[in-house]
Amino acid sequence: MAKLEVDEALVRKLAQLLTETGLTEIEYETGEQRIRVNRHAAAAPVAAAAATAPAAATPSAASEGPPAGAVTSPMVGTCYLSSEPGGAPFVKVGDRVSKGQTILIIEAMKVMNPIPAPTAGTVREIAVEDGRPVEYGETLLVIN
Amino acid sequence: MAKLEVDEALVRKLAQLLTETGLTEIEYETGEQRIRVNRHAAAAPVAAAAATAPAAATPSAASEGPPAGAVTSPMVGTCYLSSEPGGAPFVKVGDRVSKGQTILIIEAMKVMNPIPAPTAGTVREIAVEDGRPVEYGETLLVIN
Amino acid sequence: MFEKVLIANRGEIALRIHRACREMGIRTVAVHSTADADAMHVRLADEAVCIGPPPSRQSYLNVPAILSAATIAGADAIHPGIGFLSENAEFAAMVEEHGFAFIGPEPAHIRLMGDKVAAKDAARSLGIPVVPGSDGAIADDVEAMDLADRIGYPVLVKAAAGGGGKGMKVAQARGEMAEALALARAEAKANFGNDAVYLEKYLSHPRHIEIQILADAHGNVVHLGERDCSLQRRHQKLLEEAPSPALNASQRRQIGELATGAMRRLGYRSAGTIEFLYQDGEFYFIEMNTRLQVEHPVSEMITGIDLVREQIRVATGAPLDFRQEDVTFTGHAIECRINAENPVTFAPSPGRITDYHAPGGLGVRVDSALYSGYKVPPNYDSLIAKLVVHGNTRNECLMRLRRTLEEFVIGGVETSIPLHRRLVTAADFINGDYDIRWLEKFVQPQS
Amino acid sequence: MFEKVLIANRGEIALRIHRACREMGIRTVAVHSTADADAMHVRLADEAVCIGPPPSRQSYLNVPAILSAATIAGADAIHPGIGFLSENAEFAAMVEEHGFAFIGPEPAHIRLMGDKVAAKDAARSLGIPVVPGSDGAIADDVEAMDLADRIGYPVLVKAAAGGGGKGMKVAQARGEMAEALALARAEAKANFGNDAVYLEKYLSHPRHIEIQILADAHGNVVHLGERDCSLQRRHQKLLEEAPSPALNASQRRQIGELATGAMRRLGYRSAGTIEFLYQDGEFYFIEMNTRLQVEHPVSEMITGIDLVREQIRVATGAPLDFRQEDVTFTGHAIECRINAENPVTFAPSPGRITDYHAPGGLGVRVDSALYSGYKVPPNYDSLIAKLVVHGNTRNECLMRLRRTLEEFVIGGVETSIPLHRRLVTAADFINGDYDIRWLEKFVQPQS
Repeated sequence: MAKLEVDEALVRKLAQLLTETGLTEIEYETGEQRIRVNRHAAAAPVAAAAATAPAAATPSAASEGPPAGAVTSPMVGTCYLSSEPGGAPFVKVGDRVSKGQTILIIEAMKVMNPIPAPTAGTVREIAVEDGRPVEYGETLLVIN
Repeated sequence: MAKLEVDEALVRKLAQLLTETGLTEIEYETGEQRIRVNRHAAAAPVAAAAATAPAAATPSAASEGPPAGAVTSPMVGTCYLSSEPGGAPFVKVGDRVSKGQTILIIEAMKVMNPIPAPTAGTVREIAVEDGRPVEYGETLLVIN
Repeated sequence: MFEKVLIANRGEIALRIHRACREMGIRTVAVHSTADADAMHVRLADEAVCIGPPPSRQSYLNVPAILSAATIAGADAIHPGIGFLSENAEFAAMVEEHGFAFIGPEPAHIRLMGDKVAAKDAARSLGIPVVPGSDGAIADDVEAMDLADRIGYPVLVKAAAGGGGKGMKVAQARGEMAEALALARAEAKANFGNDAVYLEKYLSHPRHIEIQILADAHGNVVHLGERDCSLQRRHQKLLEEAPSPALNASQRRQIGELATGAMRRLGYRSAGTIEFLYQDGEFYFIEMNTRLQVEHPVSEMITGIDLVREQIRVATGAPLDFRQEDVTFTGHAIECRINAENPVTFAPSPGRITDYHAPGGLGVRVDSALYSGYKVPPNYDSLIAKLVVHGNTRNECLMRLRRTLEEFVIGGVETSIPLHRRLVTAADFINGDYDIRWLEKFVQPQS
Repeated sequence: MFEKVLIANRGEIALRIHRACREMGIRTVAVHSTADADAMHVRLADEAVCIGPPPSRQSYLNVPAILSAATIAGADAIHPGIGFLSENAEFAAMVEEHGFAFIGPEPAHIRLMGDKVAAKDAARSLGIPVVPGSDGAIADDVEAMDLADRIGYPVLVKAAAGGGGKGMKVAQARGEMAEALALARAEAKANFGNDAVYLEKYLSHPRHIEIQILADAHGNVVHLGERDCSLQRRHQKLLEEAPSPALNASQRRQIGELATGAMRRLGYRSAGTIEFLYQDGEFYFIEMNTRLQVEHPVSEMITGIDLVREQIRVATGAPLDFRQEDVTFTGHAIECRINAENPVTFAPSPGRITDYHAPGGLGVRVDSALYSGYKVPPNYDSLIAKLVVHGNTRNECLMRLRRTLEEFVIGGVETSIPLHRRLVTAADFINGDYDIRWLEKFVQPQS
């Protein structure tokens, strides 16, 4: 296996966040990377960054609800923000969208699935990047 | 191994005691018998009356302190309330005792060890029976 | 060797597969429903992908989602585990079409053994004994009686269109045949509108004995002996042991050679299990499972062979690195399936695990994805732990099993542990004297 | 067979003995200090007797209290475990005088091996090789050089009254002898007021290899092969493995036969371990432990023999029911000693266990008396768990060990798990290339 590289600055930043917010744990996962910092038990087990042993009764981020107005992914796949590579994005932050308007595309098993806006509103945030994989239930963007 | 006989009435009685007193656990041990009732976890494991599996964070009775004025056994052995079989007991409930007066005898390794009263006072309770084994730390009698 | 394996399953078997991968230096991808975001295999895997909501159809049975997850994670191979898509020939084919290795048999063999009639025909043509009987509906009483004489009494008259025990009659001797045929036909007519019946040898007290097969893509086939899975309730196995208390070494070798010969002729690859009914020294084919079985650990415990590792190895195209003569059988192993259910009513009992403490020590193996604080979701199978115990003799194994059942603590949900504690003190079980109907009687509430 | 055994110990080894008893149908009596009222073996035992306050001297070393407890509980036999009274010949003798069986060797053999000088003499007379050297103080330089020529360089000049490394000098060749002798004599004089020195062969890179012995009261002696316990820090073993990466089958048989022959001549009974330094193909006796060892599970894992069960059986007077040729060695086993201590500073870390989750699966054994909510008392040894892993090969065993160390969760106290995780990825360890000094360097803080 490849040599593990640890982003020290990121660890320090999250450690400070724990202090500032009074949280006991922060877990963060993107693509193949996952980091979990915890100030709960003195000897919290961390075998490797990617192989975190189960800690009792600490629900991961995935089990918490998405923010209000979030549009979540209805499937696993690859997310595209425009209809062709390099093309104009379907929506940008600040755009007004109408209900049913295509806001992005998710490719799954070589099929392009247009994702419609569930409600009319203003795009407050785009939570995904073009060409990046998305999981089921992952927040794609926020409209309100 | 001998067949296990469960005293159902005793179990019911302890169960009721739990309810009345608001306790979560009662453990009771005399000689070779031990019973533990627990209303903490829904599925508290009881393999056999005498082989209670460890339940998380439920301290047994042994780790709680003895009552005020209790004289506890300084050794393991067999307890005798009189100096000879059938003889008059050293003390009875209600007796006044003076400090240093022998209150009972504990036989350990064929040696008779007189146990003196640690303080002067009145015998409120005799917690052991003549000829019965006692553990270290077990309450022998209560003086105040 | 594979770099990265996607585990298309959940629970203890997903953890089992993860463990085998880790021990081979293979990275793992867990896929999970939203209900399993906190599952142990998800936490331990190198990567995790949420593939859908709790219902299995939308997650663990969702083929496009699983294949998309494999694509975006860049997996080389997919292990289907047990249940879910593990015996779905179309899934296996799609996995291969999408360029992933399927850790299991060829789709054609999954398909063949998934069709009960075709499987029985295949078994017969491969030389595996099946329950003797009429090949189809019988024409008349004379044909029926002649056939019954040949296969031997007792025989079972069964409605051809039947099911659920309706239109089924046993004839103990020739004299009972006319009545059995008449009654079965009448019930068949009344229940299914069709009075066609067929004959089968009736097994009054069979055991369920199955042979573990392991085969590579180069024609090498070995067996790891048998498992006795007769302790069943409503066709759900509760406790399995190996070797069977009913077989001796020569019977073991005989049925093992028969099974490996048949699989060699079939060209089978990967792990598989041939299930038999066994009575009075004879084996009768029931079905073949073209996947890992829940009870595979008992075979691992007596042979020292890691079945999941071997599944993965042969899926890479590697040949088995041992032959039948290298497989040795040591001691005795028993597995208890511990379910989250009431041990008397068998009502499911999902919920949060308040205490979890597995037994340890010599000869003890626990396969479980539970941990203190884990919430057993209500959406899936109730199997939460497998307690597997090994001993040098069956008696040592039984004593160890009793000891470990005393030590096992699972709080917060009801479990089958109390039933297992009762079972291991039952004289018939201790004597190995049980058949496939024994447990149903044992679990019946005492009146 | 005994009806009831008193376990005169605590912690994981008390639980280990309890388990063996339960599996033999023997009732158990736990004795414990007030600090251990909630210990797992106390909770699981058939009976428990509190024998004193936390200090060991007043409880686990309190002979009258333990014998009184055995009397009032009506025990047949006492198992002393490891440490505490297990190598106290007077205790063993008193146990027998009071009419209980002592589950261990004869008191005379405990006494003999407890005296380091007598033990070395006994070993020599039993034909066990010892480190060659002068039998006592050497008279002059000429005698010293003649002797050094005979035993071979390098040699160690040691203060006869010495200790703690003072008055110790190594001479690599004859030319260095005069200076080494002079310096050692001067240091000896300065430190101990006595300039007598003696000579010993110097071992620059020895391994610690020990042979597990099992003997009955009828002259039957077998060995269960060796354990390599070279990974030590301040004479505390951290990880043990069997077989040793340094021995081959013929060396194993040779030292095994030598050890069993010696024990047969001695008339030894019960389990015992002969410890050697091993270098360049030669074994040198260090000492014999007349008791069970912490690392006994690795021998159990490769032989399938339950050492505690056998100790109990031979204590009843039963003969061993297997011979040397019945002992087979299968695969490889490694034990990690998990201590409640800081993995860098080695400062003890007692306290309440907030989370406890032991790894499971194939080939994994955990011997631990921990549970969630248990409080590790500050009064005793810091060993809290033993992770023992078996694999068909050393490499498989190492991969499994790495996997299980990832899964092991002990929260609330600091443990040596992070050190073990680091150790299993160290190239020297993976290659089996280590001696008794290797670990000291490995654990030194990187500068």
